[in-house]
Amino acid sequence: MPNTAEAPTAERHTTEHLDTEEQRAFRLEAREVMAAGLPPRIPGQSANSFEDKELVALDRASQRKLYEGGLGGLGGIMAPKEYGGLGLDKRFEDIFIEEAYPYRLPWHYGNAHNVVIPCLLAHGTEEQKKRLLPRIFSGEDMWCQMLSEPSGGSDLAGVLTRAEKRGDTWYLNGSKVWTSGGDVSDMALCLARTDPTVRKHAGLTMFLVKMRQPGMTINPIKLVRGSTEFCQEFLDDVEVPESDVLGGVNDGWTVAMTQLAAERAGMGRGWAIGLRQAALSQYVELSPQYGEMARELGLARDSYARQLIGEAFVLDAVYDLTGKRVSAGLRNGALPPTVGAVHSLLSARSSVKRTQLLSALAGPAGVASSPDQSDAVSRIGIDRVVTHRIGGGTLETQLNLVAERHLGLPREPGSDRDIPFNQLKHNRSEKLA
Amino acid sequence: MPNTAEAPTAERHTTEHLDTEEQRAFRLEAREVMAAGLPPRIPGQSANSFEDKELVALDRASQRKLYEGGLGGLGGIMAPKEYGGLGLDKRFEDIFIEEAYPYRLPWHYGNAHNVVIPCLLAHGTEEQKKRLLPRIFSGEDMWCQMLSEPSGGSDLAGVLTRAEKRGDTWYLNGSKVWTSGGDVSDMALCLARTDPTVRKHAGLTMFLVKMRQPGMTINPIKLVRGSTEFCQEFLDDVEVPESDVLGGVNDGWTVAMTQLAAERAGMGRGWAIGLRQAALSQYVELSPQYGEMARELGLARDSYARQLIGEAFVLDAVYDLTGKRVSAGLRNGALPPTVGAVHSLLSARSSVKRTQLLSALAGPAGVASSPDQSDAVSRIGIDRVVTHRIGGGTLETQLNLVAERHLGLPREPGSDRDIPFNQLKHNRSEKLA
Amino acid sequence: MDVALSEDQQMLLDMTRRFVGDRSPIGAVRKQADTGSSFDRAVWKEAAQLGWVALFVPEEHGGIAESSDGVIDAAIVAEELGRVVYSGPFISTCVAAAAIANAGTPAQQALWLPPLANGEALAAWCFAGKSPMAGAEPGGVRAARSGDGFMLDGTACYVEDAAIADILLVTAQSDDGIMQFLVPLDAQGVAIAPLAGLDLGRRIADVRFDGVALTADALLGEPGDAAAQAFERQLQITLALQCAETVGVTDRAFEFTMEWVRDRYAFNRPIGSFQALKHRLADHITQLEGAKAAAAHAARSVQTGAPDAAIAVSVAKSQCGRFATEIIRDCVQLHGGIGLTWEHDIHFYLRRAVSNEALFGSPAAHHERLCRLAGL
Amino acid sequence: MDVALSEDQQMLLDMTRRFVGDRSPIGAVRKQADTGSSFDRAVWKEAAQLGWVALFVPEEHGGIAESSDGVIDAAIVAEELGRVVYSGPFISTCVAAAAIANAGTPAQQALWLPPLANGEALAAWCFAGKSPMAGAEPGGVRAARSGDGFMLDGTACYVEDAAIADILLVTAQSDDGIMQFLVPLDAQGVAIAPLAGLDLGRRIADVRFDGVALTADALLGEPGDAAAQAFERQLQITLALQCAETVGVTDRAFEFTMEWVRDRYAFNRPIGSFQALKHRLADHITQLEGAKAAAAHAARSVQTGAPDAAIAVSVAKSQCGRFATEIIRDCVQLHGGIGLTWEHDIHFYLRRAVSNEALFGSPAAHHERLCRLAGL
Repeated sequence: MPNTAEAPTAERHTTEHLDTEEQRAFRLEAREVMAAGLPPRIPGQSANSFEDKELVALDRASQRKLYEGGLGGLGGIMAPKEYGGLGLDKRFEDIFIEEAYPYRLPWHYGNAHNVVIPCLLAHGTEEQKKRLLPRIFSGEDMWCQMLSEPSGGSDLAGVLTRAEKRGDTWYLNGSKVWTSGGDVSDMALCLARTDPTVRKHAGLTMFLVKMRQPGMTINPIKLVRGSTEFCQEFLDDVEVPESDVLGGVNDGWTVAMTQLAAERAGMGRGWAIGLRQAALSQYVELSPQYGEMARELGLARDSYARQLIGEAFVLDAVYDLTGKRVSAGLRNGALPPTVGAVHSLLSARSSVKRTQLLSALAGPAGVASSPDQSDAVSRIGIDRVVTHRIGGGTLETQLNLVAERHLGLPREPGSDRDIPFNQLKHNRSEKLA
Repeated sequence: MPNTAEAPTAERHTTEHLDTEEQRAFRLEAREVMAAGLPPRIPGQSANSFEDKELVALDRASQRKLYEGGLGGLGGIMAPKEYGGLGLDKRFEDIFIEEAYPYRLPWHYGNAHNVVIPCLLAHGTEEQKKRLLPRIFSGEDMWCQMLSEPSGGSDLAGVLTRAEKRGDTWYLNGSKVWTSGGDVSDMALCLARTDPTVRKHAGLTMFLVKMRQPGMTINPIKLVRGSTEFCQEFLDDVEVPESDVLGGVNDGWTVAMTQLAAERAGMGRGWAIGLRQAALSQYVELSPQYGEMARELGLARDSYARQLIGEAFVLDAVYDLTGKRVSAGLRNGALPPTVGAVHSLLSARSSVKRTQLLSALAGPAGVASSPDQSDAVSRIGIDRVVTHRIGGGTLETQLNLVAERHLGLPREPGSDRDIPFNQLKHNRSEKLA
Repeated sequence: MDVALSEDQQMLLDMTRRFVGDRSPIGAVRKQADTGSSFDRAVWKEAAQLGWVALFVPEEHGGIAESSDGVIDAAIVAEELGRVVYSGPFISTCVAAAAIANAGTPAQQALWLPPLANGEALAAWCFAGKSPMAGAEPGGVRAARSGDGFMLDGTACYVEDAAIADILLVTAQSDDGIMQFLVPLDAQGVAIAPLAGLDLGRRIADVRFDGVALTADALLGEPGDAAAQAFERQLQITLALQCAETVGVTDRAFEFTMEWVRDRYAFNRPIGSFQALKHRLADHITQLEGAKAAAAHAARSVQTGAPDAAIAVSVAKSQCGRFATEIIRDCVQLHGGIGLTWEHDIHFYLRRAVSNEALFGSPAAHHERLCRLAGL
Repeated sequence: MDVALSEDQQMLLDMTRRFVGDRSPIGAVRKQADTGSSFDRAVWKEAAQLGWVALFVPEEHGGIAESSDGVIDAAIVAEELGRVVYSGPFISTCVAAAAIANAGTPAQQALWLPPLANGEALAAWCFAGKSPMAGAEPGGVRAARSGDGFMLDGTACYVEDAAIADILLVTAQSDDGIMQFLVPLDAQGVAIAPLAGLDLGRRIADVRFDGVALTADALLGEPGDAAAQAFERQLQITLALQCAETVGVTDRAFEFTMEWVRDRYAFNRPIGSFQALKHRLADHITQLEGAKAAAAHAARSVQTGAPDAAIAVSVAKSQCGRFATEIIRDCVQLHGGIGLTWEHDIHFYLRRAVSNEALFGSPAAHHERLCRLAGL
């Protein structure tokens, strides 16, 4: 799932005074390599935007330049040397991130960094790790995750995509959906059903799949706003060699759990990176944009409009402060790992509420916009229509996560966990694109 | 459960021009009897207030006067003659209600009217009906319903109160709670478990219980606001003769279903009565009270305060209009009977929202009130604390009713319906009073 | 729509549903959006033959006003149009017809009512300014006497259907109070500046009046109190129809969401069996019933000229406006990812709901209006 | 409370929790309500020995200000007091001590700080008027120079603990800007009019000043900008502590509600296994985490005099105020009938939450304040 947050834009932060000699050397090297090879940070630019093929290409090039400059590429600093990484500790990654502040990092490799590399390290064979990891660090392979299915919704273990083995080759048939960057990726982690006669979590296998091959049809999905950052894939006898099973056959759920945990931790790290910058602005700031909107709408003195704006200030500040609290609590262990789900839920709730407040503020200007209106006002209507996100799981999944994992409330009874998959009811597979 | 709504206060309505000769005669008789025997309507007076022992005594006397005057008492007009009723049709009851407009009717017999009489008529033996019904019409017996238990919450079939038969007598042991008027009633419908070895709905029996007898301890429950309209009863070998089982032994759930349906229909009739009056004011009116509050608080010109008030106007009007729509739709069959639950849910949601809006309006004046403030402003804080009602089922029950009965969505799986009662988990019985 | 429909009304409903189902189903608005085309004029003319606008036009000018329950019947139509997110100029044209039928001179009526009723001509209503009360009160355009005629200046904001209209109904403020005019679209000094609309089935524009000179016969009705009352009635008709439409939009979106949650399985259960979803849907049907009650009452009160008509439309607008958006927004949520795709119908419903919420007075504007109506 | 407590702070927390658990558990406020008695003065004196007020008092006057993190530490105490709905005058007295320590003359400090720190004297702060901004800005009392001294007139509204105080800290408006005074309770012309408080563990009153003549030495600090800054700081301390208290109130009510939904069975399942309840509780913990984050940040910013302190307290007040009420209200709901009985503790929690929401500036007042702070 993509990190659709804007690339961090806060003030620059440095811990240079803490450097050891070795760290200092690394820092200077990073500084030099980045100055020579990375494009500048553009405030407001998306971190991930798989639709923007030029940006994707730019990131591929940046990743290669970092790798060739000896900095390991995004994700390569802490990876073991035998797999193409630098084998350094977290302190070096922090230095790398600090020094990258003036530049755009190859954020489209964020998914590899956060999810794919940890999965390969945890479950890959020696051969797989040696073959595949260096290609990530060097910018050759961009990866995506083929997990969700059009029949599946939030029931991840309900995958219908079948994998059957003939000879030494697995043949995959089915459809996957909500794959960010499916159309620009080279490789995918793909979960498929290898045994439908056992309970649903038991008959799954994780495959390492080449995206560009016969039988693989990749269609971008047009979203309401017109963007196409996600894809649906149709697999028609897509081939995967025996050597590209990740983890054990029928043990795919174990890999998927690693993957989900890595993704959640990655989101944590994702905003930790953002926050490390934002934390510099340790103070709550009131964004001028709401006031500007009110002035533009002629409502600066209206006491109701001021209530809407005041509440929006609170919404933003609380979200920011909660992020900092969660981040700090996770770092020092005062809060359990499950608290990350709380922050995700707050994000979902806050964005709905924010669009509601701003819609009330804008009134008709939000739904019928003249060219001389600011973009901030004009986009309010469409923001209200597409207030929900695809990334991060459905709202229901987030609520269940908080209730069951964080609060420890009991799961739903009457679960389908112990019933053979081929006796379960499921949906037909819809074509979205 | 009590009808805590105010007695209807809208303008008088008459359908006198439609009377047949017989109806006209009944109307004139009613007019005379009521003028001689009923107390005047006092606008704003509660319909039911079991705490107000004088009002209860007044209603007993009114019921007797109606009965002695030949009007059958509240609930007696449509009841068969052989059980002490007048055996007349609905038109006569409508005339009775119309003529009662200037007076206070014995609303504390509303429960008998709505629930007890239908239950006795549906399930009582000939002997029970002949013995018990006339005593209701004549004002001798006031009835309550002992259904809920302190262990039970919304799980009505989970009653723990045990009934055991020794000789010809049943002995009841246990506790009941949320009985409106328990301490002023003469008789009760009481659900008790007669067979714990079968599934929970199958082992229940409905008993007709004398409230004033050894072994019955009745404690009023003090609520947050200090009122005591509900009671908790402790039953310690309370005796019920064999002849006072209502319906079959172990068939109490059938009676309870009649009872709940009658209660819901009664609520419908309850507000139908109110609405028949309110419908006269067929127009939406904006209550002056919110404006008065705003003026008192010095906020009449504040645009935010005006938003709060405007929204409160909408809340009240929509509740009123929905009541009329539901009432009309039930009468002409355009809406299904389950729509009553929708109106109940709207009531619950509206009252929470109303207290929220008014709290925001009042600010500190709602939580710290000076003697010179209006009661309307001063009570806002406590209204916000006790915004939930005990009558009408919990919010969860209402939501489930609307979802399952009205929308037809599936019940929760993993139900306890097929498990013997003595194998179910349940709560200990709490003492509330 | 009321819980008690007459036989005629039930026929009108059935006929309308069949017609739009055949000739302008929900796919039509998607197709327009995909191809950048406007609404289908041929369909509109057929619809006019069914009497949609004629409801407001007297028989002598080719209408059926005398034999119908104008606003109530039109609300039945509007609700059906909402169910398919119809993109034609129904409300604009009905309101202009009603205004001309109400106060037009014989010449004005003879000129405009027949073509409006039979679908040959279209109208748009210019009256809103830019303020928190935009769309709920006159603003934006000023009129001044000029010789024997009048001069218009200013900008009417958020005008629906101006770009396709043949005639503009203009409500202006003047030193003599409210004045209303019928202004041909090609009058010198009239300029239409289209706005980017969230609702892909609507055409909304600002209409600029730059020293537009009108002869005396452009005046519609008497200036001052009469015009103010006529304005209020036009606003009430607009709101009653808008609310009915919003009810149709919401009812249909709720309906197919209910089908979705009944048919869609997760964890071996229909997702509609999950209690949290059930409770959300229970709340939605409850507020939707409230919206239906308020919208039906508004149509009735406006049609009968009841003393609470002004209140009733503002109540209905607040309830329908806020909860339609809230309900359909959550319906999108309940659909999961598919609800966020262009190919799914639901965004057209939500676009119209959000748009209807804001146009002709936001809920906040109508809360303020209710306070004024309450004498506060 | 912050996620990172120092060892000393953890000790303070444990000690406070033990102390109130022993000496003033939740039953204490019920007993006071049942018997019509006020808070227990003996408990307050013991508490003072633990250093609750001393946190704001310099060592030379018997305090521990130099060796503690004033507001942060006091917030830890306040949160614990919230968990038992403590009824003593903690916030009033702390704020007065901080104000005197900040701007008092040596004589004022020597006179008041020792007895405030050791629990012998109590203080109340008079400043609020009656307006939508009541409690969030000065109002109500006016001061005028009169000879060598001053004259006070007006009414300070919603004053906590005036009836039990020995000394009133008064913030007044004057022609020279804000002025602050220390006024003995027995000054001629001071009258206390108790208000009926929703929170049964608080004593709130209006304090009337009817030509109260003060000598020059009653003045606290310099009038004008210095006094305005002192006022702002007092308000910030009050809000930081009130928010911490509200967090404690909510946290505890949520905690015993979680126990209830885990232990209580319906339909052979713990009620906490029903999805609709789970989702509501998930939303509650989420907003409660938000409240904790905001309250902790407010205490930190106020203590360090950070540039965002004014913003931080208003953000915290809005979040804590609104969601505490909303969360505990739903907790009452989740308890079913028992939650509506006098004998259940939860209404004391909800009373305090609702009361705290409204006092020292309602959320609406703080939204307005945030707009002003943003230069709007």
